Amino acid sequence: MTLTLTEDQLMFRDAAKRFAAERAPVSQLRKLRDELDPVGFDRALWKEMAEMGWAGVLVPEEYGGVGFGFVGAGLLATEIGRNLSASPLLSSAVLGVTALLRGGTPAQKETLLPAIAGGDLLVAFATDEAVRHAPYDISTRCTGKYKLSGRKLHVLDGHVADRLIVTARTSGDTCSRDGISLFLVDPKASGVTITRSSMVDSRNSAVVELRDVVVSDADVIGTFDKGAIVLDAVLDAGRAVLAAELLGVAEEAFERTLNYLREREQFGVKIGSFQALQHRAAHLFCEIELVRSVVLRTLQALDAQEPTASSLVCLAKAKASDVARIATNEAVQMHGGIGMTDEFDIGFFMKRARAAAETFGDQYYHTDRFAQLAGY
Amino acid sequence: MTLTLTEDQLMFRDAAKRFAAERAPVSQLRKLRDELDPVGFDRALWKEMAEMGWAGVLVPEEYGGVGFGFVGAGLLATEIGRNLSASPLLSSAVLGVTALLRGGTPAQKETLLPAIAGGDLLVAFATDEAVRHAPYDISTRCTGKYKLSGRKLHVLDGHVADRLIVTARTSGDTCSRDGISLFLVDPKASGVTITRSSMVDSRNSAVVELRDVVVSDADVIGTFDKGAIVLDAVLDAGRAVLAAELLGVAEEAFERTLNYLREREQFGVKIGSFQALQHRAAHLFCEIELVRSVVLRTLQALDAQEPTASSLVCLAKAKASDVARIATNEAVQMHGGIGMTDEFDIGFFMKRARAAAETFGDQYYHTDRFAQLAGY
Amino acid sequence: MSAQPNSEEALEAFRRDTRAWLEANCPQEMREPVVDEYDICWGGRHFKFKSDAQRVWLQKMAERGWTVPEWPKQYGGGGLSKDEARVLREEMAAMKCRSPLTSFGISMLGPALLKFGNEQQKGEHLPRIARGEIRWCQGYSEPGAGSDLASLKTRADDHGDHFVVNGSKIWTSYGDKADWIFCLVRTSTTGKKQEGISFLLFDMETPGISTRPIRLISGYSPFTQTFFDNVKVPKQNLLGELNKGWTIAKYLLTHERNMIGGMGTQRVTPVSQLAIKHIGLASGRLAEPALRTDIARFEMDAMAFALTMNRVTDEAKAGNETGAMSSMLKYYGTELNKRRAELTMSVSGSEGLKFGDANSEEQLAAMWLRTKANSIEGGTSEIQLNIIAKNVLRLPGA
Amino acid sequence: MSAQPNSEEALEAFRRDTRAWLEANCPQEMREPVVDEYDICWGGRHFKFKSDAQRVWLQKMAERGWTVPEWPKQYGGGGLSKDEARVLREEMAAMKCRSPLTSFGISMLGPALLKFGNEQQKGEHLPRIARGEIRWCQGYSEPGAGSDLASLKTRADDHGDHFVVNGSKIWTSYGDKADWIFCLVRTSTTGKKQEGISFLLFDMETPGISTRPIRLISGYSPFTQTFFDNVKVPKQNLLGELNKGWTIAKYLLTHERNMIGGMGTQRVTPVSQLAIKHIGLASGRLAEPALRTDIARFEMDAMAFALTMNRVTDEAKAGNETGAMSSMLKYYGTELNKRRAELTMSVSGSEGLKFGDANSEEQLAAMWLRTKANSIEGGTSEIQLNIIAKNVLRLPGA
Repeated sequence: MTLTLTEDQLMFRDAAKRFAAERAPVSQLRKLRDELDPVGFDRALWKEMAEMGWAGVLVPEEYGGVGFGFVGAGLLATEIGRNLSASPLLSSAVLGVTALLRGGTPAQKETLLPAIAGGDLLVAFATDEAVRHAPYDISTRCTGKYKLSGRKLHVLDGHVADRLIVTARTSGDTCSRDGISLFLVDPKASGVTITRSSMVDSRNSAVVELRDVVVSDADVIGTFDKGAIVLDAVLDAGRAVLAAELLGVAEEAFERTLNYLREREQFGVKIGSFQALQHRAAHLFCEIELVRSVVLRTLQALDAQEPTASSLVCLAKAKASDVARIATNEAVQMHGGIGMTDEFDIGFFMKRARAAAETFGDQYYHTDRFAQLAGY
Repeated sequence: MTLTLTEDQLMFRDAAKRFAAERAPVSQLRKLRDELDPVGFDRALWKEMAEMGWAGVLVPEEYGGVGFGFVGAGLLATEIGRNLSASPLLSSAVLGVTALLRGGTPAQKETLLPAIAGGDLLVAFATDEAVRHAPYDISTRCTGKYKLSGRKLHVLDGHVADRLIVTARTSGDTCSRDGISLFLVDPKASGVTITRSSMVDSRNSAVVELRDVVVSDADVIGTFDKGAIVLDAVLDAGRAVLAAELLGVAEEAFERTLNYLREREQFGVKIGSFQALQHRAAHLFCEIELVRSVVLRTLQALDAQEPTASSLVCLAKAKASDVARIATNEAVQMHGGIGMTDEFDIGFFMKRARAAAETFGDQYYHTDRFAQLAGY
Repeated sequence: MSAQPNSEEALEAFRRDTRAWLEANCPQEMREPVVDEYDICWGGRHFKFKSDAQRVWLQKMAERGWTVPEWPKQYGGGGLSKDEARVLREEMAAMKCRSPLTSFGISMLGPALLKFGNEQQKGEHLPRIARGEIRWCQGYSEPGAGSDLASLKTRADDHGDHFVVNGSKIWTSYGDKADWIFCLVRTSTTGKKQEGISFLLFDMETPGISTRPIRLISGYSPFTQTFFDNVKVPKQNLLGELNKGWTIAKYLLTHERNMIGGMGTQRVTPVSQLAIKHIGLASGRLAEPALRTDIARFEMDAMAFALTMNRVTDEAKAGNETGAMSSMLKYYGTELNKRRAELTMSVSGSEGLKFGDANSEEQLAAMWLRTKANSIEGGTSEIQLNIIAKNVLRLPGA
Repeated sequence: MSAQPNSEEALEAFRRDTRAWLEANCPQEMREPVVDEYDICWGGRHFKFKSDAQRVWLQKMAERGWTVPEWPKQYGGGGLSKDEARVLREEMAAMKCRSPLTSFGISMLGPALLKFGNEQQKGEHLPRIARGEIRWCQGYSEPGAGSDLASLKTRADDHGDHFVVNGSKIWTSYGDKADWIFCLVRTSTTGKKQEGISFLLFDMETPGISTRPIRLISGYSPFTQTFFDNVKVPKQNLLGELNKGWTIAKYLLTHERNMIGGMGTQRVTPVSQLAIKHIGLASGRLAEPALRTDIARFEMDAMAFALTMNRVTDEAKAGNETGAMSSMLKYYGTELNKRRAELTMSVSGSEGLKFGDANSEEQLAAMWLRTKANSIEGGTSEIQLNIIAKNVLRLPGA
C-alpha cells in the first residue's frame, strides 16, 4: 500500500475540509462555551455531518454507512482538529461503532449501526477509572446476572449519549487483562448517574456512576470475560483517530503562527525574519511532516488489521501528542501577549492539544508501551 | 555554608589554573597520544603536581597531605577538565585515597597515604565488571582465605598502578549490595594480568584479570562482607570529582566556541551574530551556570558527609555529563568542518566528555538513581 | 541602617527579639497556609481585608517598618541590615507567618524611587507604599509594541507646569485595582527611540483615565488595558530626568525579572508526590517509567536552579558581580515553571483537564495556562536570550 | 527506456527473468554482508579489487547496464523504467546481493551530466562512470568558506581554448583516490557572487594538482585538501554555460542531501537490541529505565522518519511536488543518525570507549565521531533550517 491518498479519499477530505471550515469553525466552539450550551455541540449540525457520511464513516454500507474505514475517519478528525469542530465523531462514530463492529451481535449491529450512521443515535464508551489512562485498571463490579456498579471517568459525550458501552470486571484481579466484559447500558436505566464535567477544551466529558444497574445477556458485547480484545480494538481506534485530530491541531496552530510571523513587526522588522524563530519553526515543520506520515500509515494498518498495528498506534499517539504540544506551545509563545488572551483563538488549540493528548494515553504512556511491544 | 569559595580555596584554584594551563595543556595530551606513551601521563610532572598538593589534596595533614577536601579536589579537576591534563589524580588521589580514608586500617593508612600524597605511589581502583556501570554487579570470586579470581573492566591507570584496590564478592548473590569486600592487591602478584586499552579520550584504562591471586587479612579494606559502604563512598567521590572535571570540559569547550563565534566570518558577517546560534549559546550558558552551582554544593556536601549527599552526587554527575555532552557537541557543530579535524583541539574535549560521562554512571544511570533515592 | 555586617552575638540577640515579637504579634490566622488569592494582602485605598487578622498583621508590621525591612527608617522602612533582614525572613518562615503585604510598590517602584527619586518624591511615596496605603501598577507595554518596549507611543506633551498624557497601555497588572501608576511616556521623538522616554508617576483617579480588563486563556483577568485621554500630570511627578526614563525602566525590569524567575523555586507540592498519588508505586517505583524519567529530569533541573539562586545570592552577598545573572534567572526560572505545569497536568490526567469557574477548587488547568505567560511577561524568553548573548557572552550584534 | 508504467504481467515476467539472471550471475561471495570498507567497490583507474568475485560482479552488472539501471542504454545504463528498477532493487535485496559499484559519478555527477551535459560530454563520461572505469571526486568547499559556498575563490582564467585553474579545495572526499574531479570555479568577479561560478570537469592527473589527506577526529582520513597550481583545463570540459555553474551546484546538492539524509534509515543493529545485549532484561524490561525511555523515543522517531522517506518516495511517484523535502530529510536524517550513535555509545559503556587503530574491530567510537560530520557536510543543519524557513515556510528574509 502506498502512503498516499486515493482519489476517493482526496474528494472525501476536500468535502470535509470545506464543511468543517464553513460550518464548524473555532467560533462555533467559542459560542457553545460562552453560552454554556447544555449539549456541547450542535445536534442539527451533527445530522448534517451524518448526511455527509461522517457518522457512518466506519460503518459498512450494508448497515447504512459509507465504509471509508480508519483512513476516512482520520481525514475527518484532522479537519476537526484544524477547526476544533465540536461533534460526537470520536465517541459515537469511532469508539461506539468500533466496539459494535468488533464485538457486537448481529442483532446489536442491526439495531444500532444504522441509527448511529444516520446521526440519530449517540453511543458513549465508558471505560477509564483512573485519572491517568490505565486500560485494564478496571474495578467496576458485575454481580449476579447482571448488576453493574462502579465509577467511570472522562466518558466522552457521556451526558448526551443514548447508549453507553461500559467495561466491567467479571473475573480476575484489578489490572488484569483477563476477566473484562463489555455491556450496553441504557443511560436512563435505574442506578445510572451521569455528571457532566466542565473541561479545559470546552468539549464533552462526564463521570458515569453505576449502582446496581441491571443489564442482560443481550447487552454483552464481545465474548464474556474476554472483552479486552474488543476493548483494545476500540482504544486503538480512538488513539489513532485522536492522533489524526492532533495532527490537524498541530497543522493549524503552526499555519496560524507562520502567518503571524510573516505579518507581525517588532523592532522595525517582521518577527519571522528572526533566525532563532525561523529555526524553531523549521524544526517544527519537520516534526509535523513526521506525524503526517505516521498517522496515515497507522490508519492504513488499522484498516488492514495488520498484526503490528498496535506499535504503530503507540507511535502515532505519542508522536502526535508531543508534536501538537510543541506546536501549540510555540504558537502561544510566538504570538506573545495576544496569544494569552481569551479573545484570540490560538489558546483554544493549546487546550484541545492537551485534552486530546491525555485521552487514552499520552506520549509517556505510549512511549513505554512502544518499548514493551518491541520487547524491551 | 555559603556557595562561594574561601580565600584559601581561591588561591589554591588560581595556582592550579596557572599550573595546568602552563604545564599540562591539551598539547601535552596530544603528544602523549601521538607518541603512544607507555605510561599515559608524565611521571615527573605528577611529582611536581604532588609538590603543589594535588596528590595529597584529600589526604589529611597528619599523613602528609594538604587536606583541601572534595571542594579542593573538585577545583583541581575543573582545571584538569579545562586543559585535559593527563594525570592519575582521579585514580590515585581521589579513588585510592577515599578508599583508604574510609576503610583503611591505621597500618594501611600510615604505609600508603604519605607515599600517595608524595606522588611516589599510585593506586588504582578495580571494580566495574559490566561494560555499563552497575556497582553491585560483582562476581569476582574470593575462595579460601583468600584467593581472588575475576575480571575487572575500565580500571583507570590500572597498567601503571603500584597497588590495586579490588572489589570481590565474598557472599551474597551477584548484584546484591551485601557480601562485597575490598582487597589491596599487588599488581605484580602471581595471577594478575593487566592489559591496557586504547581509549577514545587517550586516557588510561586497563582490564585487570585475576586468577587465584593470594591476599591476606592485612589486605582487607573496610569491614569484610560490608565493603559496599566503602565502595559507595569511593564511587560517590569519583563521580563528584568527575562532575567537576566535566564542568571544566564544558566551560572550556564553550569558551573556545564563543571565541570562534566572535571571530569567524561567513556570508560577510561574524557567525556569532546569527540569532539561532546566539540563543543556543545563551541557553548553554545557563546550563553551565547550573552545573557550576550543583558541583560546588555536591563537593561541600561530601566534605560535610551530609546524609543526602548521594542525591546531590546523582544530580551533579547526571547534569555535568549531559551539559558537557551538549557543550562539546555544540562546539564541534559550531566550529563546522575545522572542528572535525584531528589537527584542531576541540574534538579532544568531546572525546573526554564522553569518557568521563560513562565512568561510574552516566546521565541515564544517575537520573534513575536520583528518582530511586527520592522514593519514586 | 548599619552597613557593617552584624556580629554573631548581635544577630543572635536580634533573632531572639524578633522571634518573641512575631510570636506575640502575628495572629494565629496569619500563620496558616494561603488558600486563595484573597489571602494575599495587596493594600491600597480600596482593599477589602478578608479578616481582621489580615488588617492587624499589616498594621503591626508596618509600624515596625517590617513590610520593607531594608528600607531606611525615615521612609517607613525597618532600617535593617542584610543580615538582620535575612534573620527576619528565616524567623517568619519558621513560624510560617504570611507576608503582611504584597505590592508592586515594594518590589518594583520602591527600589527605583530610592535610587532615582528626589527627597520630596521619596518622602511622599515610600511611606505610603510601606504602610500599604497606595497600590501601584506599572504602565510599560503598549498595544502592538510587545517586546519592542522602547517603541512606545503614549506621549506626554509639555504644557508648562504639567504634562498632558495621551495614549494607551496594555498588560497593566491589576490596573483596575491600582491607586497610582508608574508609567513610561514619550517626551521626545528626536534621536534614538530610547532617548525620548520619561518616567511619570500619577494618580489613577486623575480625570481621563479608564481601564478595560483583559480576559486570559486561563480564565483570569489580572491585566487591563489602560487608556489615557488628556490626562494632566504635574511636572513634579517626573521621576529622574526628562528623557532619561529608559535608564529607570531597565533598572526596574531587572527587579521584575528576578521576581518572575524566582517563581521557578516556589514551594509547591513536588510533581513526583502528585504522581505517586495519581499513579501509584509498583515495586517501589512510580508505575509509569517514561513519565518518571521526565519527572526526575525536571526535579533535578529544579534543584539545580534553586542551588543557582542560592549561589547568586551568596555571591551578591560576597560582593561579587551578579547583575548579568538576572536574565538567566528570568529565562530559566520561567521555562522551568512551564515544565512543572506541563508535568503536573500529565500526572493528573483527566482530573487536570477540569476547568471550573474562577471560584472552583479545580485550578490545575488554569494554573497550567497561567504559566504560559511567564515566558512572555517581563521580557520574553527570546529577549532574555538576546540579552545574555549580547551583554553576558559578548557575541556580536546582527 | 519506456516512460509508461509497466503492466503487472510485464513486471512479473521481468521479476522472474531478473531473479534467474541474478541467481546465475551473482557470485556467492557477493551475497555475504559487507564486513569492511574494502568490500565496497568504488571502481576507478587504480582500484584494487579485493577478490575476483568483486571484479566479476561489477563486470557482469556493467554489461547489462545495471550499475545504473535507470540511465539510458546509449550511455551505458540499463534503460529500465522506475518500476523495473524497483523490482531489480527488491530482487537484489531479497538475494542480499551487494551493490556492484558505489561512486560519486553515479550518485552525484551522473544526474547533473544527464541534465546539463552536451552530447559529447554525456557520451564521453557516462559510460565510463557506468562501467566503474573512472572514479570522480567533488571540488566544492574551500578553506575558510564553509557554509558560504558561493564565496569560493578558486579561479579559472580564460586562456583562449583553455582555462587555467588556481586555488584550493577542501573536504574533497577521497580526493587522493579519484581520477577526475567535478569542480566549482570562479570565472567572473563582477555581479552577485553566485553569478560568476562555472562547473568544470577535469582529470586529476593534469599537471599542477596535488592533494593532502585531512585526518579527522574519528581517526579516518576520507577527505583531502586539493591544490591547483596553473592547471590547464580544455574549454570543452565546461559543463553547462559559463558563469551558470551555481544552478548545477544547487541541483547536485539536493542529490547529496537526499543521500546523506538517507543514512538515518541505514540498516544497522537496533540500539534496543544492543542495549539488551549489554544491559540485559529484568522482568522483561531493559534494566535501565531512563536509558530505555530515550531509546524508545529514538526508535519511534527513526520509524517515523523511515515512514516519511517512504511517503516522500510514494508522493514523488504519484507526481506530487516533493522537492522542498530534501532539506528536511537531510536535516532530520543526520540529526537522527547522531542520536543513534550517541545512544549506541551510551549502551556500550566502557566497551564503546575503546579506540583502536583503523584496522581494529572496535569501531563504535570511530563511528560515533564520524556521525558528527553528518550535520556539517553537504550543507550544515543550520543551512538546511535556513532553507526550510525561507523556501518552504516562506518566512521573510532577515
